[in-house]
Amino acid sequence: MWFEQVLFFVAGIGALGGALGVVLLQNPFYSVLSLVGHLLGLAVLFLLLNAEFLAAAQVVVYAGAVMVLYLFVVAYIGGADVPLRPESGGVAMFGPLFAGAIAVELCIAFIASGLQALDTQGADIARPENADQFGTPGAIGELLLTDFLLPFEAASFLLLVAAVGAVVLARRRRGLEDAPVSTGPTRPRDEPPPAETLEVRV
Amino acid sequence: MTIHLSIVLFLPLASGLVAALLPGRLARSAVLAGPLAVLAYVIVMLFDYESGGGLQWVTNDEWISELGISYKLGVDGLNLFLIALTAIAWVPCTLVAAFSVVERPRLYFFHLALAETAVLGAFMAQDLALFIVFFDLMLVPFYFLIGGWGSGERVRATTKFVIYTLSGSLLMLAAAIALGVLATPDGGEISFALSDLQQRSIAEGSQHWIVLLFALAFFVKAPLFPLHGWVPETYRSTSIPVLALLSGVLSKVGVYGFLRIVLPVMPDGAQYWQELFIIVAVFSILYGSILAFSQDNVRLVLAYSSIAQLGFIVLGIFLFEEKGAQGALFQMLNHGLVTVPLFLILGVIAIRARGSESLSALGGMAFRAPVLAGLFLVISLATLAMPGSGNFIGEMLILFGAFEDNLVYGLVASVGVVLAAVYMIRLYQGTMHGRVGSAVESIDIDRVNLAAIAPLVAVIVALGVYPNFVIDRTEKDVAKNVAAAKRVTNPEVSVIK
Amino acid sequence: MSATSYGWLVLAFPLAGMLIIALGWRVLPGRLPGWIGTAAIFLSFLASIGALVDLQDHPEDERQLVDRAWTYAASADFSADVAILVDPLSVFMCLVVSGVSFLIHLYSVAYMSGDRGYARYFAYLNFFVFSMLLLVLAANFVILIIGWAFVGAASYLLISYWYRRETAVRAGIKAFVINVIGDVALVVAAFLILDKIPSLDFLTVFEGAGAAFGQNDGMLVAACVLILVGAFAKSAQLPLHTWLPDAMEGPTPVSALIHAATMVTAGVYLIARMHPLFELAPTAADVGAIVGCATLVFAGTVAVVVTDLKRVIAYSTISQIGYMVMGASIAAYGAGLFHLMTHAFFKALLFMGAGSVIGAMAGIQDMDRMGGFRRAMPFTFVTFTIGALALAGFPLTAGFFSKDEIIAFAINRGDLYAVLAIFGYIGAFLTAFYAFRMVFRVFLGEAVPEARELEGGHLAHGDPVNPMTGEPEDTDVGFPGPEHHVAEQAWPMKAAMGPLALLAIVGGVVAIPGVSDILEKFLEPTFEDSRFHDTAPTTGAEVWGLVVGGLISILGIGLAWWVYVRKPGTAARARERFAWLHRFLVNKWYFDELYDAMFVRPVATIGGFSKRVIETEFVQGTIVGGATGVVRVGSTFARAIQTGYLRAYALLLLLGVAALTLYFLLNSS
Amino acid sequence: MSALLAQVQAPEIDYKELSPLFALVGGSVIVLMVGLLGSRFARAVIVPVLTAVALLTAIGLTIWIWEPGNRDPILEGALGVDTLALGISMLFYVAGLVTVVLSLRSLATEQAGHGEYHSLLLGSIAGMVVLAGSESLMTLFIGFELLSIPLYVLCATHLHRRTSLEAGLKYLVVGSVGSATLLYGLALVFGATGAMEFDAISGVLERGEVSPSDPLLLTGVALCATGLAFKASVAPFHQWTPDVYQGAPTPITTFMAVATKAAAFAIFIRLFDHALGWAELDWAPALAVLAAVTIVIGNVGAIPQRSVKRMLAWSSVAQAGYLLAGVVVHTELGVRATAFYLAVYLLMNVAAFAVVVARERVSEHGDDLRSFENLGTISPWLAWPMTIAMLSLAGFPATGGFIGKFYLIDASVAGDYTWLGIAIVIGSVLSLAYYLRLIAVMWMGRYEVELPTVPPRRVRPVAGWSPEADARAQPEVVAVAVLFAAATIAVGLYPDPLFDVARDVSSALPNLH
Amino acid sequence: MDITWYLVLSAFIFAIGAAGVISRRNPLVVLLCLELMLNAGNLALVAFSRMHGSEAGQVFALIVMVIAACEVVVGLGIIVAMYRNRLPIDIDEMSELRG
Repeated sequence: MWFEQVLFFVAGIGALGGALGVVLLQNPFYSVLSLVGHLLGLAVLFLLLNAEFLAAAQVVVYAGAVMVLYLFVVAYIGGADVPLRPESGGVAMFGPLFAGAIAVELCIAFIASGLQALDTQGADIARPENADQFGTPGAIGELLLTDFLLPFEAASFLLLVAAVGAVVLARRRRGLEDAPVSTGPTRPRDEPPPAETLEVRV
Repeated sequence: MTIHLSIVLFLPLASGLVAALLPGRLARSAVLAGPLAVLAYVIVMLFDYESGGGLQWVTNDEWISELGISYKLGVDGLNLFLIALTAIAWVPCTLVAAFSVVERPRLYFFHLALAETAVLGAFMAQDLALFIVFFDLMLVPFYFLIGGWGSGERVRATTKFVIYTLSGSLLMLAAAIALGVLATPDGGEISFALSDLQQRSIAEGSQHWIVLLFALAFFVKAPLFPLHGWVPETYRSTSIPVLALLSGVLSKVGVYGFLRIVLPVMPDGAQYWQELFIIVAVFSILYGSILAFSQDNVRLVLAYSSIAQLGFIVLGIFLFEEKGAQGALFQMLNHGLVTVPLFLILGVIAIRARGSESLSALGGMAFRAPVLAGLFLVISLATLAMPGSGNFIGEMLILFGAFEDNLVYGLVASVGVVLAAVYMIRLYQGTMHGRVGSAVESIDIDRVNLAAIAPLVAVIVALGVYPNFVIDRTEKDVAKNVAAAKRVTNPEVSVIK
Repeated sequence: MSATSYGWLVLAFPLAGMLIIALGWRVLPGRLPGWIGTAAIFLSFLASIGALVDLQDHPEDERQLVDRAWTYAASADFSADVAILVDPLSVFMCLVVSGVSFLIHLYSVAYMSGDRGYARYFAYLNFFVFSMLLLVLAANFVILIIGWAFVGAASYLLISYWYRRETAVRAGIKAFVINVIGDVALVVAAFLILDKIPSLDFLTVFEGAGAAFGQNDGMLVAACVLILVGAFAKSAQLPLHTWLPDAMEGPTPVSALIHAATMVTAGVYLIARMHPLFELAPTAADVGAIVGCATLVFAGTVAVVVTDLKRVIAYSTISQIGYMVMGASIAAYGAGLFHLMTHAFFKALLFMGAGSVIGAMAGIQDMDRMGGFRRAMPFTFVTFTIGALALAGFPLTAGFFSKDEIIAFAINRGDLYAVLAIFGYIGAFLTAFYAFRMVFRVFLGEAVPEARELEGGHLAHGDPVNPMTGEPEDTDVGFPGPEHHVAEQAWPMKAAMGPLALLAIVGGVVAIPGVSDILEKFLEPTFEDSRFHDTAPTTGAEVWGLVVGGLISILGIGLAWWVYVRKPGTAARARERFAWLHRFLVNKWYFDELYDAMFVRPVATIGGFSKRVIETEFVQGTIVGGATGVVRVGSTFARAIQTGYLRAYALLLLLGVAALTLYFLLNSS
Repeated sequence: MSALLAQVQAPEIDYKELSPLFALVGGSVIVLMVGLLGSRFARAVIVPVLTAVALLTAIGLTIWIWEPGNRDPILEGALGVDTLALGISMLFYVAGLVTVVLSLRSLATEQAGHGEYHSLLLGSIAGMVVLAGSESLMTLFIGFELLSIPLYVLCATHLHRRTSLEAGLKYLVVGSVGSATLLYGLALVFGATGAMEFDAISGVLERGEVSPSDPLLLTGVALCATGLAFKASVAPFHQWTPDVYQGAPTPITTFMAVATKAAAFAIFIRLFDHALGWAELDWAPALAVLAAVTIVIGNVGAIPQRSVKRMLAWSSVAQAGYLLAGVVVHTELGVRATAFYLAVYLLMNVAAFAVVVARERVSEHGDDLRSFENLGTISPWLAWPMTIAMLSLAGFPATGGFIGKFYLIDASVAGDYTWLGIAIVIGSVLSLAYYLRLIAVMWMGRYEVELPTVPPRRVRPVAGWSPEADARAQPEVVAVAVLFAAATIAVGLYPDPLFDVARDVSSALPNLH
Repeated sequence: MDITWYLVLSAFIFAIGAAGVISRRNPLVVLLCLELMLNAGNLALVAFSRMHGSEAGQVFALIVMVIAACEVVVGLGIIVAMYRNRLPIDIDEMSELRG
């Protein structure tokens, strides 16, 4: 099974690197791109874990839609030219520290756990031929319509609500022009309210 | 099952509500009607009371069954005269207040009435939780009365007073709940009714801390050294009628709690702390007296004197012995009866001294105010426990009890008696005698105050002539309530006579 | 009517008088209050006679009658009734008290006329008489203590009667506090007795005492000593005597009545009343005897040098009571009470005389300013001299018999008591000397201006000043208002002084050794249980005693004559010679200063300390401040971490997660 | 295709029991549509009315399907519609109604657009209902988010006001960190137990297939606790509370204060007292400590506040501590006490916040203490409700707050957490410092009340000069204040009905001792 | 590959995300970091679902994706609104509410 292992490491490193890139790259534009990389890495890992549908969704929804939305906004407000003063000391210093602590604690938890299953490839997921295989769209779809109907419906409703929220926040409305003028870039505002782009997807 | 007590209990509140809605003049008469009616009712009870007949006029209804709190009121020897004291004290104070308050009078009346209801409730309650409810409820009207109609740093004072007292009584609340829960037998229904709590018993270990928390609350309320931090400011900035009630009546609720709750329900715990509390009490007697005559402000003289007096009362209670407890109970009544008129008189004096309340500025007022001087004299003598006053019998009983327990305590306490003579005579002379103080004009007492004070003096004299009227009615119940504690302290003695 | 109902009447009249005067002060016109008061006392005197007569009808052994009115207080083993005990002793006291009081009331009617507090004065005075009678009639400790305290209060009120005199006010509080000490002592004593004998009634206690206490039982001795403390406080015996001289701030009749004739002798009565206990506790009795003896000498020495007329008499009172206390303590009850009676007569007389002299002097009390009143006020001169003779124990006067009977008894008891007797004689000598020092300096010598003015037929007038401090009086309160100098002219004063003078001379007849023993016989029912009852000295011995006493008093008078009449100026020379001694005596042996340093100052200091330090630093600072301080620190902290920086919040959140997870990991297995 | 569908046996859906949820979701959509209508009337009047109708319908339906006792969850174990869920959701509905009334003339509605504003509100309530009833990890998370995301928006609806946006952003970021943590925790719990449904989880633990103290499980529990504690603003995860409460439009603050907390504690109870009940020994002590810390932090934090909204926010932190005590003891009594206190908490806070709304609309000091000076004489109808609310929060007798605290202490002591009871008491003592100050300002304001020393960089009053200020105090606001104050007193005097409800609520949970 | 590997990987991603939230001041990037944390959760869920052989985890992950999207949308909305109000796009500038 060496192929699988190689793949794991490649994808894993990709995911990790992407994540690090998000945090470390100064320019938000590049951060977004490296997140895309990270997502792709994750997608591969999902495949390795027999979650084909999920991997697909990951690539399409995330790397596709959400990131595009991001890029729009970044472009819109020009995140790049936000003056990034050197990170104020204490917080920035402690942050990684505690984050590391948490990571270590989690690892300890995984390793110390009494569950044997953790050290296996996972349960046997062989299924009869005619049935939907583990993690295939058919299987997931069936689950969504049966066992997890409520979360499914709730999620869709949530999307609607989020869309409304986005509209509320980002809609251009009269009165904003005479908003308190503070030192800030003045630039033409020409953008489709980001919310719609998402609403289409649902 | 009678409704009498409920009527007595809520009459003042009702009158207060009415007063709050009526226009000025009517409001005055309305708010006076309540306490007067209560007084009348209570006087009837006094003579209708069958001494030694246990709880009487009992009212016992479910209130909050879920929490085991019942609305249980009752009167026995222990609270009969404290209720009477409340009824007696409220009339003159309301009277004086009704004629002295100018701003927002209706609100004032309402709070005053609410306060009476709360105090009466605390005295009548036969259910621990109910007692605490009223015990804390008391603070609300007094918070407003002090802060709204006081003088000087009134807000600071009232805040301090309430926080101080409530920090005590909330701890007591926790302790009380713990008591109720721990006392509940497995599968039994939780109940805070004192009668039930007396049957059920709780482990000695938990009694210790529970009693301690109770004591904290009661000592703060009393107050006793060193928990009297709220006293000076509060006494300085409270308006006279309110102060009279605060010092005359409220201070008794706590110590009453010892007799009613702590001793009978948690004898072991009480016994565990007996020595310490006695020492605290004795020290308070000395400390209060000494400070009382090193004060210049007349209010503070009385403030510290009441610390000493309550020291006596607590001493009497924690002797776990009939004479002491009887004396303590009687002394509660007496102290209340003398403190109320004393403060009213101080109010009269202050008016005649252009508001000055420092002994150095007062003096020589007796000349054209013989009635004032006479009343003041009688009250002062009673306050310093002049033989022939009820206070004397009270203190004598306490002292006798103390001697029996430990001669030393008795002797130290007796020193307190002498000191009392010093500061009270000093107070009397400083205001009435000596060279005429600057800014003092000697005018005799006005009608309203006379009407308020004279009856109280009559009561004081009457008690001096026939104290047994009280003792006879209270004796048996006192004995019953100290019985448990006494049995714990010296098991060989069999108590109830 | 039975003796006891008479007893109640004795109490009722003064009480009624007091109430009428006190409540009717606004309506009663002019001198009416005075007459009401006097009448009340007179009635109660008659009632006492009634009681006496009725009591004599009872057989010897039934002359101790108790009558209960109502239960005063009863709790557990503590029980006291409002009850009176009518027995020879109490009746005797009633007679003396009401009798003397009556005369003094009579005197006051005139003397206090024109005082603005007229009604108040008589209300107080009646109240005092009531309390005194309550004291002597009490049948149990509680009532006794009540009366005891009431007389204290009455005396306080009358001492600071002129309440705008700072000195009077101070004297009042002093007297009151010392009296309270006495009361407390009595309370404690009462407890010690109640502890052993479950009763507070005198008769029960006396019966039970023998069974309950062994000879000189520690507790009993303690109790008796405490009783003595009570007696000393009231009777101004060492070391509690300091209040009496100051008590002279009160009007002179008050000094006469309360601080000479009646109240101060209550201590003697008390000891006599408690004799069954004292005889079980001889040690305590000896303490009494010694203290009494010491007091009589001490007071005598002071009286020799003091120049304030009233204070001389005051110190002589202290010393005379010393005799009585000694007598009562050495079980010479009859003698002690006998002296109590005679002393009441002549001491009241002396004060009345002094009063009229002071009146003539426009309120001045200093003997150095007096002289030559002989011709100006002959009546006063005569009566005052009679009083002085009696005081000096001049042969055949009342004081002669009574004082020497005590000494004789002491000699008779022998050993230690003989020593006391010797001191008694020394005291007698001093007494004779200072008694006539007064007479000679006030009445003989050449007349001072006031005296001559009086001879001219009208009174001297001076702006009233406080005789002690010399500061001008605030005449608002009354005395000494200008129209107050009544000297001896008003008839009621004469009417009061006359009978007393008579009694001072012939009062002795009730107990002349070998001649009459009326008093002995009368008091017998009370004292027959005394162990020393039949050990009274033989007539022969007593006669010898009388002779010695007579000689000594004559010697004393002679010396006085030598010093003040024959060779005037001797006194001054002596004063220079023994300046240190004089200073010591004039300052009354520095007792006041001592007490000031021992009690007053320390307590004041402690008070100041706790006010400044404990209250602020500990109660407010540590307890209140500490609590609030902690809270304040907490809130500043909570505020400080609330920086408003989102990332800081996230950090804390993360920190929380890490900590919580760590805890759970540690708990996991 | 049809063959495929044939295989899929659709779950039977119990519409009756879902009906309240439908009312909310439907209402939300309808309101949104109506909001798009042109006429001002439609937007400003019909929308609120429809919202209210939706909520009232939900209440009615809830009462209709009310049925005590432990009942199996519906929809394949996703959602529990037992009395616990229903009882708590009643609080959401009431809070929603109040918010609708309070925001009738609020500027937030104007700027957000009435339709959107109300539909977001209903959406959030729906999320709460789902959360309160969630019986599986997945439902829990979706409910959690459905409740939060609309609130993020609503906080920011004062689009002109910087602080409002700040509040929104802070809430969003910190909230998302919280929910991410929660998610990871849920994942771990799922991993450890292999089950999503609470019943299954507790079954696994009961049967000991997984030891209750397995590191994996416990780490999951820790992370879940963090996430929920965050929502309930339990220290040390409380820091967003003051800022967000102060920044958000006051009606929304009111809603968050009472409803969010209720939802958070509902799920606290479900997850810990039901699903993880068998691991009690592991989590109870930790939560107890958190509770104590919260009580102290909340109270000391409130003392130096001048902004009343902020002060109430801190006090709500403290209240969270009290409530947590009821969860910790893991007894039926504890659940009852918590439920009861939640109800009382709603009453008194609504009364208080209503008064704040009324004041900040008329006073130039906004919600600063100064704008409450002499309220007692200016307008008693506002002063009394505020006073009662404060007294009740401080736990004075004859108010609901007293009974509530009594109940909680009772529960703690009975659950062998006496020290927690004492902590509650000490907290109440501390709280007096600021509650009494507000009362003093209102009634004794003419005299020197020591206002807290102004902080070095002082917080500008949120409203006041803000656009809200030009509005006038509105009768409906006063009505709300008076109504809820009266209710507070009523509960204090006659709590039995509420006790019965609380008993029903607690009856929903099995295996409580 | 053992499940543990996946989990450890997810743990590290989670930590990196957390660190990012704390140390970045650009709200856009902070949102990205939140995405990271959620994704870590997803990875863990999928891994566990593989481990238990139940697809519940995968469904959960799918739902989480939706939710993540919603958060992003709202977050971006707020950022846009800030931008519209000429507020600096910097988290540390958003610190008016404090104390």
